[in-house]
Amino acid sequence: MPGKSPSLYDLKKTTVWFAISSLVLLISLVAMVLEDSTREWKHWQKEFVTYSREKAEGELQKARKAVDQKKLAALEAQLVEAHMSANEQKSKVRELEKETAALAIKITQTTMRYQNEKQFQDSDRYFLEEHRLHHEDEQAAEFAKRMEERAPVIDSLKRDLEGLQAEDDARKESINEITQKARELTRQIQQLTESITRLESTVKKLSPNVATAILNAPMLDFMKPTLQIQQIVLENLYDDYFFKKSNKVDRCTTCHLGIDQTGFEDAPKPFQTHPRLELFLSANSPHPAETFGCTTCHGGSGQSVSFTTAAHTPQSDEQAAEWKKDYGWREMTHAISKMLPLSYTEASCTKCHGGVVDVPQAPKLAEGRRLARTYGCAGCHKIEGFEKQWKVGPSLEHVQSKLEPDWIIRWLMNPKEFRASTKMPRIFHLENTSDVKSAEKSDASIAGIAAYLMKNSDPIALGSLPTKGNPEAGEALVKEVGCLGCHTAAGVDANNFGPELTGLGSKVTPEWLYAWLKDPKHYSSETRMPNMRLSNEEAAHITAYLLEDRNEKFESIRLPIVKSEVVDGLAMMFLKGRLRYDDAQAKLNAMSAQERLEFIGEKTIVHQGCFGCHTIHGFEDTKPIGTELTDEGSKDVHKLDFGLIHLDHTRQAWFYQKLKEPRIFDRGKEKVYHEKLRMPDFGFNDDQAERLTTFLLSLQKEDIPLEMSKQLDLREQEIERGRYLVAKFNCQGCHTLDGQEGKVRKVFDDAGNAPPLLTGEGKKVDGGWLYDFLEKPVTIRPWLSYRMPTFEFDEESLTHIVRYFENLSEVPISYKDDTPKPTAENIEAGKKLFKAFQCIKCHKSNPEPGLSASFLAPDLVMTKSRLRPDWVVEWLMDPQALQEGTMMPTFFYDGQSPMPEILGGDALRQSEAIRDYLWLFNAEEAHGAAQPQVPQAG
Amino acid sequence: MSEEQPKPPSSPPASAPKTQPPVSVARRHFLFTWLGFAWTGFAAATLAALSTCLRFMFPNVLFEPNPIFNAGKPDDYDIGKVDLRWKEKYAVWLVREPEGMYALSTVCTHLGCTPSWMESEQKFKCPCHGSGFYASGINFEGPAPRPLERYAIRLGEDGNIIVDKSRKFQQEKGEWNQPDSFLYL
Amino acid sequence: MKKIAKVTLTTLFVLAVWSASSYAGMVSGTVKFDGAAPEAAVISMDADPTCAGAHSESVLSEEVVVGDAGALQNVFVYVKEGLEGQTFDTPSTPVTLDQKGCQYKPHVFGVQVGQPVDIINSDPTLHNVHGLPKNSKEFNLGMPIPGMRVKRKFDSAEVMVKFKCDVHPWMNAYVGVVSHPFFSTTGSDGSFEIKDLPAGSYVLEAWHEKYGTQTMNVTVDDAAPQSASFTFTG
Amino acid sequence: MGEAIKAAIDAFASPVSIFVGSILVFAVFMTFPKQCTTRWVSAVFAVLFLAFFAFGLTDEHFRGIVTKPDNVPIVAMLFIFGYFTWFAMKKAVDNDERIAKGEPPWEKTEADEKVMVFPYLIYIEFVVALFCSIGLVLWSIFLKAPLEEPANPTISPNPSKAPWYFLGLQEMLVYFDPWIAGVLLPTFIILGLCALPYIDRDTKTSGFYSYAARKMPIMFFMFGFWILWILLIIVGTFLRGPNWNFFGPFEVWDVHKVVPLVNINLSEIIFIKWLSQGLPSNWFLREAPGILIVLFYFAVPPVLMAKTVCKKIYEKVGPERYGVFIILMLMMLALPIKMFLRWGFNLKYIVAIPEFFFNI
Amino acid sequence: MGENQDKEEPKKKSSLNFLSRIKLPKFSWKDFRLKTQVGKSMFRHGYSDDEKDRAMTVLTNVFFHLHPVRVRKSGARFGFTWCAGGLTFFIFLTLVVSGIMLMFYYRPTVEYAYNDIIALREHVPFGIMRELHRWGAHAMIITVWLHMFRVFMTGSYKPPREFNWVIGVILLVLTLLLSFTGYLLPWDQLAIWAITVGTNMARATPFLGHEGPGAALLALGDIQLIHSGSDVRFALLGGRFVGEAALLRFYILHCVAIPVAAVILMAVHFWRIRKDGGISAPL
Repeated sequence: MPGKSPSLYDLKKTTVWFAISSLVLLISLVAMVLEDSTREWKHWQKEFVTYSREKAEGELQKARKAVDQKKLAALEAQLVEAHMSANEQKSKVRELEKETAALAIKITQTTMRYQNEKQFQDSDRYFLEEHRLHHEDEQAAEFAKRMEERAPVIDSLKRDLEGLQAEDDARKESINEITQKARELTRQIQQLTESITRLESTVKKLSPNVATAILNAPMLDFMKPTLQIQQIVLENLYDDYFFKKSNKVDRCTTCHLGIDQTGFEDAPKPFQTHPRLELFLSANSPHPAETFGCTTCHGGSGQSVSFTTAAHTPQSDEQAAEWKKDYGWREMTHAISKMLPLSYTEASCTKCHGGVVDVPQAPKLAEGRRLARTYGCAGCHKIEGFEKQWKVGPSLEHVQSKLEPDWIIRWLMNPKEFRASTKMPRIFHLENTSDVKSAEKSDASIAGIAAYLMKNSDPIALGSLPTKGNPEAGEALVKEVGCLGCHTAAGVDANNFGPELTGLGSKVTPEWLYAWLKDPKHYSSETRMPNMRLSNEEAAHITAYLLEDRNEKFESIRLPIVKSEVVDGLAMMFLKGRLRYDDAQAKLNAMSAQERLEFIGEKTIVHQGCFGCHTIHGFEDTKPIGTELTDEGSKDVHKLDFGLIHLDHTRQAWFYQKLKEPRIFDRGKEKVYHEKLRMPDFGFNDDQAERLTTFLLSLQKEDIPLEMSKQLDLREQEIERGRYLVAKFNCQGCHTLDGQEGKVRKVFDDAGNAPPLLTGEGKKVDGGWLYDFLEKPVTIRPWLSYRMPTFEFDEESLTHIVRYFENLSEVPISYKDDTPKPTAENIEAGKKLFKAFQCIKCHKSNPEPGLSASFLAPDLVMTKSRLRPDWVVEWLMDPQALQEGTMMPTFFYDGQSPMPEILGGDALRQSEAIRDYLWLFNAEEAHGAAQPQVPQAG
Repeated sequence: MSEEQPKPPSSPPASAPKTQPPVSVARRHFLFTWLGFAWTGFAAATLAALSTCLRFMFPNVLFEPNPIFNAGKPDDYDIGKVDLRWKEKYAVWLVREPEGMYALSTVCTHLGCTPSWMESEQKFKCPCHGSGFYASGINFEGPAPRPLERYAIRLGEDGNIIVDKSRKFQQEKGEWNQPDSFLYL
Repeated sequence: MKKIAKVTLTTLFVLAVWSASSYAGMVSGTVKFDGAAPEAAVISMDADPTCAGAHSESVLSEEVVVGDAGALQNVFVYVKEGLEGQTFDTPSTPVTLDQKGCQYKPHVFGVQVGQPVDIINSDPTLHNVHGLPKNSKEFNLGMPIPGMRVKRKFDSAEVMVKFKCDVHPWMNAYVGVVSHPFFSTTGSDGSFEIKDLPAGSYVLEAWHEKYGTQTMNVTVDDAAPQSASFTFTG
Repeated sequence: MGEAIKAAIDAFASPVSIFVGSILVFAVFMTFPKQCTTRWVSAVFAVLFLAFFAFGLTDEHFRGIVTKPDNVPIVAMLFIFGYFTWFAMKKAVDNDERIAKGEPPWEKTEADEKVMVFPYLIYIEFVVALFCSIGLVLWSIFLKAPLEEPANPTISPNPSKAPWYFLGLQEMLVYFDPWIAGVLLPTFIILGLCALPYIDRDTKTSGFYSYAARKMPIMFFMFGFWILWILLIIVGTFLRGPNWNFFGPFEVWDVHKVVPLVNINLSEIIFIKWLSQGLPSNWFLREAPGILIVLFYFAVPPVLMAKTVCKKIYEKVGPERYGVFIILMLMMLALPIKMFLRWGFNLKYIVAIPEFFFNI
Repeated sequence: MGENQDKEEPKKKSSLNFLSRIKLPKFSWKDFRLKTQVGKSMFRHGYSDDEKDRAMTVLTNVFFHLHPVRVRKSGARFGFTWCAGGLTFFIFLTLVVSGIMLMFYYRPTVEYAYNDIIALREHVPFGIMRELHRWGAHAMIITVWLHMFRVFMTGSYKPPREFNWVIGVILLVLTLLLSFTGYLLPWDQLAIWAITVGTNMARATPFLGHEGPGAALLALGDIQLIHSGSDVRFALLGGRFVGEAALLRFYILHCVAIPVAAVILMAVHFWRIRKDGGISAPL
């Protein structure tokens, strides 16, 4: 056959090609294997092994040094001795062991027999029962008989077994006794060297060796690789893939290997311990990793195991450059979820923590939310959860009684000119309206607003000042009476809740200010400014003081000249929006110049949304002008207009830029005046912008299952309601409360003069008393110059605040009468103790003026109506425990009374006795007690 | 098939020309020819491709519950009771004895069914083939060839019981004496 | 004599080599105030007649007490650095802090961690000892009965811990809590002395209630006492 | 009356009785194929079988098991295979008679004639396919595919059964460890089937039904197929209830039935029962007797048989083929042997090394 | 099939005469077959009852030409072959078709699988496809066994057909595996436990199963190389127990991998029948 058909080519040459192609294929396959087995995450795991080995080696060295060698040597010597003495009894042990071996056989045999018999018994029982059920009495009787016969056998076998076991136990016990000492010593030695042994094995385990190399070798790494992808599957959290949700899978711990372990705080980057382990990741924290994972808060692609695809987001351009260099990072352009830069992580908290005033443990977000509240974002932007937000600006319903139109115009030109710290943003003459034409229009608008406000506000009755007032006395009053609890004034900057009290002389009249100070609600029913219950003189003094300060520069600002054609143009612009040109023209013609001004003022107010912050007549029901921000944090980036600005296309970058320079996205754009961006300039600094950005990012809607999100219980809801009021009325401006230091307290050198701490107040004071007090404050600490103002709370708010305090202290609602029912003995003892402890020394009923505040404590006559009886006892026992740093000393150190002869020296009973006495304490008693100053010798 | 060829001695060797040298030399020679290289390389490449396919069947991550889990505090368990609370989620029984605890696998050593704990009879009974085990895990009836396996159990730093299912202890190998097979309390 | 000294020195040297710590070093010196001494303020004790009655003359504040030749009293001098990692026995003898004439005696003193401070009320009036440590637990003890005593310890080192009496706001005292016995307080002559300091180099710190702290490096050997002086200026 | 019969059947039924009975029937059938395939005998068989079945269907429990959707194919298979076994044997016996008379087998008479595939063969196929379709459609209409509760890994049904065609293997698990019953034996079944044509190579006896011409292979095959496969499937499907306990065909599957399982390993018998010693701690020492027995089983009988019973075969096929054949045969026989050891002596394992999961 | 009708056509024509009265456009099958290009292109043989055209029918039809043109009379007898092999193939085709249909509605995931089976039971049009598929699978196992039984009883496994017998054995195993893998897909208790019991045997595979004899010897020091996460059962199930991965794997095996292998082997099997001398007959 061969040779008959012609050959096409040289087979040998083709064989060469065959060989080459086979080999090259083999090589490519090997390359494929290598490519598959060298992955980025493996590199980090290897690094981690090296790092932890070095760490363990260091610890090992320390541990070796720490071991008490002398003790160890002594123990070892003892052990040798113990072994020797045990060896002496070796023959006995051997004997015993032989016996146990023999016993073991017997036990096995007996067990087998026992089990056999028992199984037959069980089986027979089944059949007996079956037959009985079917009324087959004959067979049943048969089985019953069998069982009866077998029962004693089983019993005896069981007894035998128990006997054998007992014998066995006895022998084992005697063997144990002989080796007891040696074992105990071995255990002690082990205990002593435990950490060394542990660390040695760790080091050994982490050292490179052949076994690990094989286990991690390509192709073989399916068996038991030491390098492994770590993942957490989150059962109740989901990634949203639009059609369907899919369980979140976080593999971050593949590289962040030390993240949930203590001891890696100083480790290099991916291995570092999480900075807040007590709050996150650890099993006992509120957010264990098993349940919440990583990307729930940080964002990013949890499933990814490489630096880039995990969608790490750099904090800054510098970091981006660094990452590019170190990790070959690039931006994931088509990723669904990118990581939040670390500075904005707190934005994720609100995914689960909704319905609260401030998210606990999220200071930046809390600050952002506070800023949003105080700057009144919700005035223009609808934000779910901020519906109850109060208007942050003053009411303008009666503005004509307060301000001059010129002042309004100057103010609107640039509010910061008058008061640098004002929260009123600049609306006009900003970047995109700074060209000449726009500026003219802005000037006209401002004049229009002033005209409108003057016309559309009602005057209020203003009385005249009773005296001229002394500015110096006024200054003292401002400092003493409590103004600083909200305002920056008199050179003291503790609070910036209310407006800074500067330049008022250039702004308001003495009559208005006097009326305002006497009763703020008279001018504005909605104001949060409380009534300080100032006397006429006091009000006059403060008025005199505050009006002393004038802002000359502001006063000298030249008022813009408003051209009538600009006014007409603007008016036409507004009119054309609704009407046909001719009708608009007709309408304009029908208006007088003043009317035209007022018209454009009205329209500008609508256009700029002034009513978002101020109550203005005619705009009570107008809808706010801003975009709704409820979902802003999850808004599609493509929906944000970046204009012509070069900026990272991320939400955070846009928000930050917008907050810093609200009109920047108009830059380079050609727009007509009324289409330009309107967001006013609040003059936020970098920190504020970052915090607000965090806040904006936190406004996202993600469907978190109910069981995963924080559900407020009734108590927490009541607390949140209280927190809202506390934030609204700035209680923490003066009082330390709810974990926040009273802001004004730092002004005081003597803490005794500062407004009282309210920590634990709910437990301390009677709820009914508190309600009355808040409604109508009375003096508790006469030495304090600070006054608890009258806020004129409504009933609902009062209840909320009282419940807030009670809930904070976890005081249950109780209808039980808790008035103490004292015995005569107790009263007597209480009186004695009261004297002995010289309580009256500090708790004076009518303190002499001029004494240091530290010397003074509240009047005890008030106790029974004000305080809770249980609290009083607890307080007397150990005041420091309830209020750290209090000046109230304890008289029962370490629970021991210094007066052993009273009531058996029992501290608790003595405290109760004092309490009982206090419940009978009245003004006469106080007077009597204050008289004998000489203490009794004890 | 392979037996077929050497059998009939009479059949003429059609494929092997007589001019070939003796077999052993031919083999060595073959290896160093191009054809030898070619086939060796081809065989190796095929083998490599097949083994990658095989390796493909072993995923690098598993979506199975974490083998290490936290079982709460020892006080949550009644002494002398077989605890069934982790049976469904982790396939583990925790048995609390006066001197400590151990974790038993719920997998029957016969064919992997799940036995049920019979409280009245104080035994585990496998529904598939009737194997029976004591609460200790020792098999005493049925086809099960060996006792139930125990898992590693220890006390975490926070006082919680940590069960590690990735480490098993088998009685027949004498592993029940190892430290983590029993948690002394 | 020389021989004995030699033997002693050799022994000491051997001991030093053997235990790497010898207790021979001593640092002493004075603290001076440079400039005109400020006039001490007069304390008014009118608020509590008992206190006022205890003094016949007007009582001066002890904040700055300058003696002859500018000797500054009430300066606490201690070894700040150089003893890390060493442990020292805690003395069980208490340090006494007396409240007498509505003043703390002494005004500045030192105590070792764990060493008891015996606080006495020698006045027939109510005092409360309000200790304000930051590292240890704060305490506030009312002492209504004359002659009452109470012992308190500090759990961790802290320089300085302030004592005050809330009943008598002018009363205060300062205690330096350190973890070793190497500290001293200047007396009326402004001198201090730290004994038995093992050889080595240390950082000394001097603390004054009003003028803050100063530090100084000293090297102690066995040969001779080391002297160190601080000067505070107003 | 009916109940009494049921009770009697239940009482009689046990793995042993069923096995022994079946082997007896099998032996009779194989020894007297001619007599057994006559019209009258087969009719009696058929009637008896159908009668039993009809009688059984009156029983609720029996009906429940037999008409369980997934068990229906087994019943169908029983009838089909019963019929075709009879049919094949009938043809074989006919042919054997012809050959005995010196005539060629019936197939031979038509072997040299060829017919057109189209239409003759294709028509048959076509019609058969149509009948098959009819069967499937009707089956599907009258019997719905089963669907139980959703899969729940934590609740294993009692009993848990493999698909019916693997129940033979599952039944073997009663007697052997999984590695033998589930891995080794199936492998040997497959290998044995594959090896068959390389051992039995006599081309003269192919292409026609015959029993006389291929007595040995047919006997082995039928034993393996009917006794060790079909019968085990029947036992595993119909007669194994909760806890894998044996139940008679009319016995209600009671979960609580307790049957003493007092199996014991060979090593325990030897060391504890006979020698009254403890088990040696060394596993090799402990299992040495069992290992020896197993080695003996695979080493000695082949040699002996080659010299005696199987001398002819040995000479005919040569040592290699004989070796393969005898190993396969011994493997096959290992199953009934182990069964009888279990029934007779409660023997659990001949070799029990749980340390290495090695139990025989 | 078409051919059968072809033959009848001319005879029946007369009886259908009344139809021509309804003035239908005239259509002659014969003309279409023999005269039009379309007809000619579709059938490459003539149109008469003679041997040549019958032979051509088989030869020129890709499906029929699995058969030779002529077969031995004995081999064509139903009594000889029981048609078991052909039936098996036919059922296989039925299963392929019904299986493909089922794939349109069935999703092999733990959340949907059971639902989809319920859908087939409750509302999918002709959800009976599932019954056809399931019972067909059972029937195929029976016919495969029957085919093997028949081949054995006629001694047809002997040379020269021994290799084809081996292929047949492999096909038998594949059939069982097909049925076994399909058993899991309804994802009910029946399925999961049958597969659990079945696959648990793989744990005992010597060396490769983690509970198989010898697996303990494959260890590096105290690290067991073969464990429940690396043994042959794991490769089969894609997990340590029958779960999501196992469902998917069994689905792929059932729908793609094994059928492809079976089809390839069937082709070889059929081809070898002819190459090995057709249906066996006595020499």
